[in-house]
Amino acid sequence: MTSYLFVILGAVLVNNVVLVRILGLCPFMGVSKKLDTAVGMGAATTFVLTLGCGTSYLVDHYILVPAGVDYLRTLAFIVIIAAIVQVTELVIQKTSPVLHQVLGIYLPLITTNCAVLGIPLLNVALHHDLLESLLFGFGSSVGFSLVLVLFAGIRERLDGADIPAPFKGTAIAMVTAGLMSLAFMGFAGLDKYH
Amino acid sequence: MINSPYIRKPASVQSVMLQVLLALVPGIAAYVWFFGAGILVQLAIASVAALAGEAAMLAIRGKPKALFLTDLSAIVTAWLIALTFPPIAPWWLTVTGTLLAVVIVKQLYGGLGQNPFNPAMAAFCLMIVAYPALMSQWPAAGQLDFKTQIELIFGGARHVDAITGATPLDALRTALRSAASPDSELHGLRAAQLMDGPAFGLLGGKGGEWVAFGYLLGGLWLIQRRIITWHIPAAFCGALFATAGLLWSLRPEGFASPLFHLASGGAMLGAFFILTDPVSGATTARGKLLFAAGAAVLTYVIRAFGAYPDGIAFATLLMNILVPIIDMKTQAPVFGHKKD
Amino acid sequence: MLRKLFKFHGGVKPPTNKAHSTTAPIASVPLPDRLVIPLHQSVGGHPRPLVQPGDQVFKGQRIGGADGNLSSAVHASTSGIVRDVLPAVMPHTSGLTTLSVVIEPDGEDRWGELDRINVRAATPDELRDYLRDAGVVGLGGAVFPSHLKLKPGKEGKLDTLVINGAECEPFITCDDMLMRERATDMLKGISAMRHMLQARDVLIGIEDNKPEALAAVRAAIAAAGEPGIEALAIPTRYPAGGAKQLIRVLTGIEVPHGRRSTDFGVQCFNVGTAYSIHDALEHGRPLISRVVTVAGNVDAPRNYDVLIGTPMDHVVRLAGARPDTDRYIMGGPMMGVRMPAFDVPVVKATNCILVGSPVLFPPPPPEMPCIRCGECAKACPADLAPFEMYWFSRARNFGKTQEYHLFDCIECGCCSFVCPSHIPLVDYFRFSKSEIWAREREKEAADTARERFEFKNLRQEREKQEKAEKLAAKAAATREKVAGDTATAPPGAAAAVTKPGGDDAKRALIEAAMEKARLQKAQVAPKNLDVTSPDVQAEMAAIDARRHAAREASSDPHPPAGQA
Amino acid sequence: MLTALLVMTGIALLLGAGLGFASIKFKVEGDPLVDKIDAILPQTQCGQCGFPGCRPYANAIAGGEAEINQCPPGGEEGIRKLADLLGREFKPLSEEHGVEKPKSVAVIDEATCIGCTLCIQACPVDAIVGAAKQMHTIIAADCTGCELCLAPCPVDCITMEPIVETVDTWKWRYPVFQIKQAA
Repeated sequence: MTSYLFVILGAVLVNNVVLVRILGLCPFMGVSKKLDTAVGMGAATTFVLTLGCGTSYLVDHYILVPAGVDYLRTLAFIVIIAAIVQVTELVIQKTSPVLHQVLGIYLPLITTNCAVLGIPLLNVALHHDLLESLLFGFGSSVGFSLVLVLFAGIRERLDGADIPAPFKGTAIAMVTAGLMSLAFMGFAGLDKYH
Repeated sequence: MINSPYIRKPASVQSVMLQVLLALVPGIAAYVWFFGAGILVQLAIASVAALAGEAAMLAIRGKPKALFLTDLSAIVTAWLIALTFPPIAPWWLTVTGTLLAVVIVKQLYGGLGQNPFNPAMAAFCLMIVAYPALMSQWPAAGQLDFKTQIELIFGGARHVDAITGATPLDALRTALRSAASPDSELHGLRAAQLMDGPAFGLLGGKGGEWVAFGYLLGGLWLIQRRIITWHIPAAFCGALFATAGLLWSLRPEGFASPLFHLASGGAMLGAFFILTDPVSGATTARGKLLFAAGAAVLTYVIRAFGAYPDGIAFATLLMNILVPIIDMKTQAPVFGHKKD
Repeated sequence: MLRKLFKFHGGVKPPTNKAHSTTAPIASVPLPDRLVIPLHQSVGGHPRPLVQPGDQVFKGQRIGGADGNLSSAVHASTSGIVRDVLPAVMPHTSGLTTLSVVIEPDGEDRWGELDRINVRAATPDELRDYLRDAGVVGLGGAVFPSHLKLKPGKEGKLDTLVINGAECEPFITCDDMLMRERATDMLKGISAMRHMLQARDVLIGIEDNKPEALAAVRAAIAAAGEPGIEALAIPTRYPAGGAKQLIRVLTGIEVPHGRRSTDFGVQCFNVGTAYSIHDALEHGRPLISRVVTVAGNVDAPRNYDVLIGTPMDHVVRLAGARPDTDRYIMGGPMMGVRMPAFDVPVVKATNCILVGSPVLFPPPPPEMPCIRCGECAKACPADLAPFEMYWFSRARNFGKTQEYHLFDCIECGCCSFVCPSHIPLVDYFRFSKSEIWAREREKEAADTARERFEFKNLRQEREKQEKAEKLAAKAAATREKVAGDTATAPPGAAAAVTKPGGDDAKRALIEAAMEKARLQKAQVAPKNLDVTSPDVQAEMAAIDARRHAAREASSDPHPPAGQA
Repeated sequence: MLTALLVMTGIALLLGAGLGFASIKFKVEGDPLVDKIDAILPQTQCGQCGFPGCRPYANAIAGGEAEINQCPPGGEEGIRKLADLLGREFKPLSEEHGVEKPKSVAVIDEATCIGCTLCIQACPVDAIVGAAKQMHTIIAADCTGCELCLAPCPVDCITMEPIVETVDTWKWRYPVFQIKQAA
């Protein structure tokens, strides 16, 4: 039980997918200008990533490995994730058109979000079982959503700051992301303690 | 054009900052008394570096220099850096840290009032990540005379490993960890027994606890002057005491006592001077309680389970990240919209 | 019995500066050479002028009629001749003008025939209409028409009538002096209001720095012997005299922004308003004068009974303005409004003429960035977070300012007063508010335009359809008619024939009218001829000739008018 | 090799079927986004954007056929709001579509007007009243300042007058920073 907790906590904080593993920076920088859209993007990614981890585990475990074609893993995972993203896009388009418009280019981007491919691959590399894979995927995406939302909170406030012209926009966002990453280094070693 | 109100209370940013600096004096005095005058040199180095960095950035940005250099906010940052860095840190370490704090963490965000992160704590984290060894060498109280300290600060060669050790916090944690292992000769010893060594005083590190007491006095004065409110210090100390107390009462052989945690490291400095920085900290009453309590728990977690000797700097930065959301969600109800 | 007082959050204690202007009694002011009476002096509609230049008017004669019910009448303050009805600079920061009646006093100060009302016999509605036409408005500074506030809430009665004698702004003492000298009459006005509102209790709140006024009011209450009226000393703390804050202090009720206080069983009036109501109901005198404090950079600060329309500098001269005077402020130092000129008229909102100088009210030190210290939030009587509203106002993020309840701000100035960074916070809030209002106006205009545009499209669509139907019917008829013939005209043909014909006729008519207009209009002389080169001039001449020829050609001498 | 092909084909078929089902199940009717865009547009109906009115332009933006910087009456403010709504980058007003002007209303010189009704037909919001051969006048409150009536007038009797500020429309100015440029 505690080991599952450690999987989640480790994925959310200690090995945060964005700030420590430096995966998924594109949506992190792109969809963090406003809190509302960040929440939406976080939710969409959480959905896709958790589902993607589960599905990819099943496909890997029951099709690829038995068939002896585990060299197709990357290819197969990409296809699966792309399909899940498409479904998510359709659902969002139905339920929240504005979110759809706002997430516009980023939703398909989830497909190429390296975090979404990276986490299922890490699952395989770390020999996670199905539950661990799901928890790891969920934890990672929660970690992603968490820092995305917090980052959006900071950026909304930075909107009013008297930032020197050359640093306005993405530049100061990068500096901020760096400092957040620095702060998250404080969690280093926590997952080693037993 | 000037519109109403036409009268103002005589108050200024400068006087606020000046009072914060004055409140640091008791702590600094205790520091000098127990650890020697080297800290004064560090304070001077950091102050000069901070002013120089600020002046350069203001010049580049075309902002009025006289106005912003005299607001004393850079000096406050500089002093906090000097007080959290080891007193024998080489001069370039202090200078680099201060410049990073002032130039990147403060001025790039627009200077005074606009930085989301605490500059001094960001500098501490940057330096401890970059130079973990140099940032972990602390002399014990009365161990080094002024001349040696000057040599260490300005001298090139450093062979201080022999004469300095880790902070009491770090030392106790290491001892507790080895006490937990059956192979160690310390096995089975409790925190109280481990604190028997010369590095420890009544509650925390020898001398260090008196410095903390000095900060406490200065901090109480700040509350009395209404520069800071009671919320952050009370919530921080309360939450740190509670968290440490809980684990200590569960397993007294594995964890240090809550009073040790309060009296050691940067706890008092953090509670009264670092977390209370209004720019990067929470501002609503409930937000302050949440912010400080969160910082206390994180500080404890990093101290007890993490890889760094003290958690206050990382905890501050982590809570800084949360501040916009905390402030947004803890707005007090406005006039006429309260639920009685 | 000691009544429990409540507290409001925040507030500040600026030096009160009230002692000097209360040493002498209220004085009268000699008639000025000219009175400029703005017609729009209250919240609500702009009253329309009832007099013309050259008219003789008497004191108390109505010169501006209320424009609808949310408006209040305006009267001549003295007898004389109307010299002009024109837009004149009004006592407002903007320095913009408003339609005003200029009266040259004849010096006789003769009352006209007064419109009396029998208070005992009249119905509440009649009383309210009477007060509207007597021009009675709130004299605390907000100038909201009083008759509208004299309606009890849904239940037809009120728990508490709050009378505001707090006068928390520094320097201002007009209510203080009014209570000292005219407490009995004021109390009669309060009785009348209490009757109209069916109020159970009356609480008169007076800040505890005015013991004389409190004593005078208490003596008057004792003399009148009316039960249920109580004068209470409240702690001196700005802005205790804000209506919402005073209601809070006396009753514990917080009236939210945008809600009527009567819904909470409370209503609040200024002491000066109470006195004016008595004057109107008892003596039939409309609101033509008010007590005004002249203070600040003058030798002898004092209160004056000033006719509405008197130029401010005329009054200030009596108090002895010092030479370094650089501005007049209408109101107090916390909320007062900077006047665009020295000779703007005293209006119903003028409770104080604060004479300013660079020494008395020095310009603030340079504005520093906000350090989020929270002093402003501690001082805010509306429990707001001014530093957050400032942060987003500065960035022009108005949506966010409203999330932080910008419109609950009463612009009392406490936040600016305490700010260690010397930020003119209230200016930022005023800016944001007026930007938001402007946006709302634009939004409304856009919505109307959209509606009208869509309606027009709909109408055109309908017309086109109707026309098509008519044409189809016509074509069908033609078809029927020629059914016997061998060849049937295609249905479109009829339309093709009639339509251009109609257009031709119309065009011809327009051309004819244009010709007429061209002749009527003085020959438009070509401009800038002297700076154009000969080439260009030649070209222009050629074009003119061509245009003329075209016009000749198009003006068919035999317009096919018959077809139209 | 064959296994690999079979596996990939199988996966592709499975996913394809799933997607097909989802696209039917979650089909979207209409586009509520157009309303949101339309609400930001100033409704002058001036056609400067190249579309016959604000709503068609809104449709075009939502469909990705038009840029967000083609509306001169909406000005920078409007572009900013559109950029915000749509998550696009802010762009300065496109010059080919016109320049931002102060808000004005059309005024008919009633002495010159010949009563031709051409302007009445041109007005997109029915803000001109009058009948044939009688002089026309403009309902100032409803005029959007679109200038569409200027061109059709045969006698050039319509002029655009900037709206004058009154106390009711007066705005507080942005507080000026008072930091003295100390040396």
